[in-house]
Amino acid sequence: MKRARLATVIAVTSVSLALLLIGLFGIFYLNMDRWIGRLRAKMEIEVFLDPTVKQEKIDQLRKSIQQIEGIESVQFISKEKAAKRFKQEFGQDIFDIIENNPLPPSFVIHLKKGYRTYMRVSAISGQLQKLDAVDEIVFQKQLLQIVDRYIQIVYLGTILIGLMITFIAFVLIYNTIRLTIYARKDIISIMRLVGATERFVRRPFVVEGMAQGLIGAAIASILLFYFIKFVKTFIYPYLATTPYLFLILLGLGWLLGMISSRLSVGKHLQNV
Amino acid sequence: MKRARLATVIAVTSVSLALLLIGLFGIFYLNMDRWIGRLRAKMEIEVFLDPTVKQEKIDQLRKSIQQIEGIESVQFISKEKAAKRFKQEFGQDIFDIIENNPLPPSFVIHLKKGYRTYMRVSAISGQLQKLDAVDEIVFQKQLLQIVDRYIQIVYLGTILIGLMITFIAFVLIYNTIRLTIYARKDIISIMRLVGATERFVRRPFVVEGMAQGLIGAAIASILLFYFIKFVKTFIYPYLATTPYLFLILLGLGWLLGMISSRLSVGKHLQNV
Amino acid sequence: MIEFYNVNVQIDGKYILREVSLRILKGEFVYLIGPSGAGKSTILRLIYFDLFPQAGTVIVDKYSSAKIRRKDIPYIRRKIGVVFQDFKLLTDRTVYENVALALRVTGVKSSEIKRRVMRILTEMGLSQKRNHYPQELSGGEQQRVAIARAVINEPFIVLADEPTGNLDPRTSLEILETLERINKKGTAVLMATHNYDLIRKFKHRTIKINRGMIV
Amino acid sequence: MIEFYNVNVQIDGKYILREVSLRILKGEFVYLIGPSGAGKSTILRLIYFDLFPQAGTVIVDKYSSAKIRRKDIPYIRRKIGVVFQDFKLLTDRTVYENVALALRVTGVKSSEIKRRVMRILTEMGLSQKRNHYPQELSGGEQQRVAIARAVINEPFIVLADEPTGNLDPRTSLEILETLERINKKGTAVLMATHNYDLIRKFKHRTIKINRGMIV
Ligand SMILES: Nc1ncnc2c1ncn2[C@@H]1O[C@H](COP(=O)(O)OP(=O)(O)OP(=O)(O)O)[C@@H](O)[C@H]1O
Ligand SMILES: Nc1ncnc2c1ncn2[C@@H]1O[C@H](COP(=O)(O)OP(=O)(O)OP(=O)(O)O)[C@@H](O)[C@H]1O
Ligand SMILES: [Mg+2]
Ligand SMILES: [Mg+2]
Repeated sequence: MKRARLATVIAVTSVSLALLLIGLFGIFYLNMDRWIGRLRAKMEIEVFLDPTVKQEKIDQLRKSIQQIEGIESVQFISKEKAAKRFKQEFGQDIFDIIENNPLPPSFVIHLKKGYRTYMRVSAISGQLQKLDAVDEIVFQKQLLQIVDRYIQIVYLGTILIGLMITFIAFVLIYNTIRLTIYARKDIISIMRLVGATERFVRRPFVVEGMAQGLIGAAIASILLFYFIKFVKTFIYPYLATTPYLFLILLGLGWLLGMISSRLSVGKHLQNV
Repeated sequence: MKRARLATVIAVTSVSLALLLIGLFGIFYLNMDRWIGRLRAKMEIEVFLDPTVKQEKIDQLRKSIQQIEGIESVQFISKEKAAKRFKQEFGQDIFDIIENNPLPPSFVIHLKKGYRTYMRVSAISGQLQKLDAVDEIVFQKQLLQIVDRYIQIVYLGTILIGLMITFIAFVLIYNTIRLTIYARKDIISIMRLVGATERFVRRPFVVEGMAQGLIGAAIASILLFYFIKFVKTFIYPYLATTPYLFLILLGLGWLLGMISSRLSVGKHLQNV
Repeated sequence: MIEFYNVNVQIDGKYILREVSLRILKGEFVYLIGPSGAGKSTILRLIYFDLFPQAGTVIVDKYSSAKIRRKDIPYIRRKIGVVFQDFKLLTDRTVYENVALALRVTGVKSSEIKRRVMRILTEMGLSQKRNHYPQELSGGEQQRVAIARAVINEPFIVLADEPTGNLDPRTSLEILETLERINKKGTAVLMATHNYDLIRKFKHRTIKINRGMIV
Repeated sequence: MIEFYNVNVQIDGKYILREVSLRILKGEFVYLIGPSGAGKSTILRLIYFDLFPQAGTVIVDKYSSAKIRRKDIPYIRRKIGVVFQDFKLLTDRTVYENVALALRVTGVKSSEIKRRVMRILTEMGLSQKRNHYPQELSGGEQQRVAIARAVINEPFIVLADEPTGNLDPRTSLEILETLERINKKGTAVLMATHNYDLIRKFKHRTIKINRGMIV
């Protein structure tokens, strides 16, 4: 009884800590993903028009642009608005320099979610170029290229580390349960000597493994919940979370407990 | 013999996996830190001058600016360069609009490492404002404010998670060694019955704990080394690393092994 | 019912048993004697298929050591009650649970288990100790728990390895009377022992073994 | 040298020993007999300070159960050789290492250890088995390893708890002769036993105990 209890406590602790780690990592991933999504959402295409373009033409253009696949919103920047932007950027009123506003009117275009990559933006830019009265198209080519490239690296790295943590958690749980079973080696061998079938010997361990996995996951979930609460209250109120995370943890705990105890018992029984 | 071996394998595995985790986290931290440093390094102050300022005055100004504390470099942007920048940003040659270049000359200032925070930049901006012939000062106020605020959050979060991983590693190692000792409960109790002193019983466990910690750290270091190599070769060649990381891992392994085995044995011996 | 045909057991090249042939009939009571290290426990291990001979055949009930499948072993063991020389009690379970284990593995109902365990514990003078853990018992008490576990299943044979080694003469007598009683009900008994007083008092066929050979 | 003054041992409110007073002199040979569960092993545990009385005093050598400090216990234990009823051998060490352990804990040199261990193993007829692990030994062989470990340290007293329980009469005789020989050299022996044949053959003072009381 005492022996079994200690081993259980240790297994549950390990499971919950490992799953907590996975949970923390999940939150990190979620927030990074959202942050990168926001970065991309900020991306805009500026379509500079012929300064002499008529209002009529502008309305027509807007319609054409809106029909292009992947366009989320189109905003018109008149010559006046452009002048304001000039003031902001160069610290000088353009009307101080020249009487007539020389700045061209433009459209600012935002794209739909799937279209915010360099490839797609280039394609859309090509289509825009073909429209009448369009003078020049500007978007953050380089930034987009960089984001495209680095984000892949970041995602790859993140997923790699995530998998590694999951693997580490698995090894830890597997080892803990293995040691738990090892600590009950004598019990197993005695059970078999008094006529227990493999199934009979195996079952409690697997059930226990699953229970430990679930309990560990529950503890991890509770810790994670308070961690999230703490961070939201004191550090960063915009932390992104999802209830699915907890479901995933519980599922993972159950799965890890079951698989690792199955493997452990299976492997062990041959040696007793 | 066999019993001791299994427990050792498990302990070393756990130690090395936990330390690997810490190592991975260390690399992540290192790269994030460097990335944020780069972000700050890009920060610049633009000092717009009176468009009519003389060359003489410009040289004098440059000297005054260079004397301000925290200035790393000062670059002069002439009216001509400004025109080029205009072309880049607005897609139109300014000389198409107007004959005389109306854009003001400016200084672009980079700051030294410790001075790239909003507070410091504001102070320096104030000093610059007082100089002769300075028209307006522009820097990315909002961005800097955001970086200042969020970066603190990111650092805090990172350190929090880092401490948590270290703590988790400690608990895992402590538990593993505890289970190791538990598996040798009978041995301990028999040793004491034949007259072994506490020291005699304790010593091999502590020595073993340290050895396990060190071996685990060595394994973690090797894995980490190849992980770094892999990432550098196939994913991200600019990955920042430092040999200190490996030293830290070894030290940590040794320390964790020693402390956790000390605590484990100490706690355990009372119950046997 | 139990038959050994020219059984050889070798470990690390050393003969533990050599050309052992013997036969125990249904309901028989047989002593197995011989000096320390002669091979008595080894013979018992062969019977409950914890060990297999390198040569020769062991036949128990309808199973043969040459043909028995791994998954059949639990079922034959349930029909054999073993009192191990070192007791083999579970240190993390009470006396009650240790004895009940032999029934639990066969899937007997809890109420039935309770009834039968309580009866056998009372018979062994252990009912007071039912909630104790083995390490809280004296050597002789542990031995009696081991005997209780061996006989509770109403096996067709009880293998008793030195079942009185830790008992005083009076308790030894009681244990032997218990075994005799079980034997009377039709259960065979094979008892390895060094206790010649008992052999003299309760006369049964005696198999003598020395250095791995029947003498 | 060993004195019990009105010793009471209680566990969970139940008396295991009640008002036990006894004295064992230097170099004496004493039997401790009584039925299973009488309290024999408990008396031995008190002597090697594995247990402390609830009332009364146990005095061993110059130590008293009332005053002994935790850190003194290992040193007195080195001067007491114990043959445990359940042997208490380390399953992960060979016979050689098990016996050597008693010397290792005292810090004896390796060469000296080797010499002494080999001598005692030969004396016990175990030199062939020195590289075996306990679970590879027969019950009687394990018991002899336990005896070897108890006497190797040349203790001032040997506490032998049923040292012949798993041995055949001839080996039992040999063990008793070994104990006698040790005793002749000045070592006291306190032996808990159920083997009245031996008591009759080797006459010594006998302490009889029943239900925790000297009778
Ligand atoms: N796994 C093993 N490896 C090596 N030798 C073994 C192994 N198992 C048993 N032996 C040896 O086989 C011999 C017979 O052992 P066994 O346990 O059958 O003797 P026994 O007749 O029961 O003796 P005892 O009366 O002392 O219990 C012993 O010498 C023992 O050392
Ligand atoms: N930790 C404990 N908790 C409860 N009861 C105990 C404990 N230790 C011993 N006892 C009881 O004390 C009594 C005496 O035990 P002890 O081991 O001294 O008997 P013994 O004379 O050595 O018997 P045996 O000849 O069977 O070995 C037994 O009834 C035993 O159940
Ligand atoms: Mg035997
Ligand atoms: Mg006893």
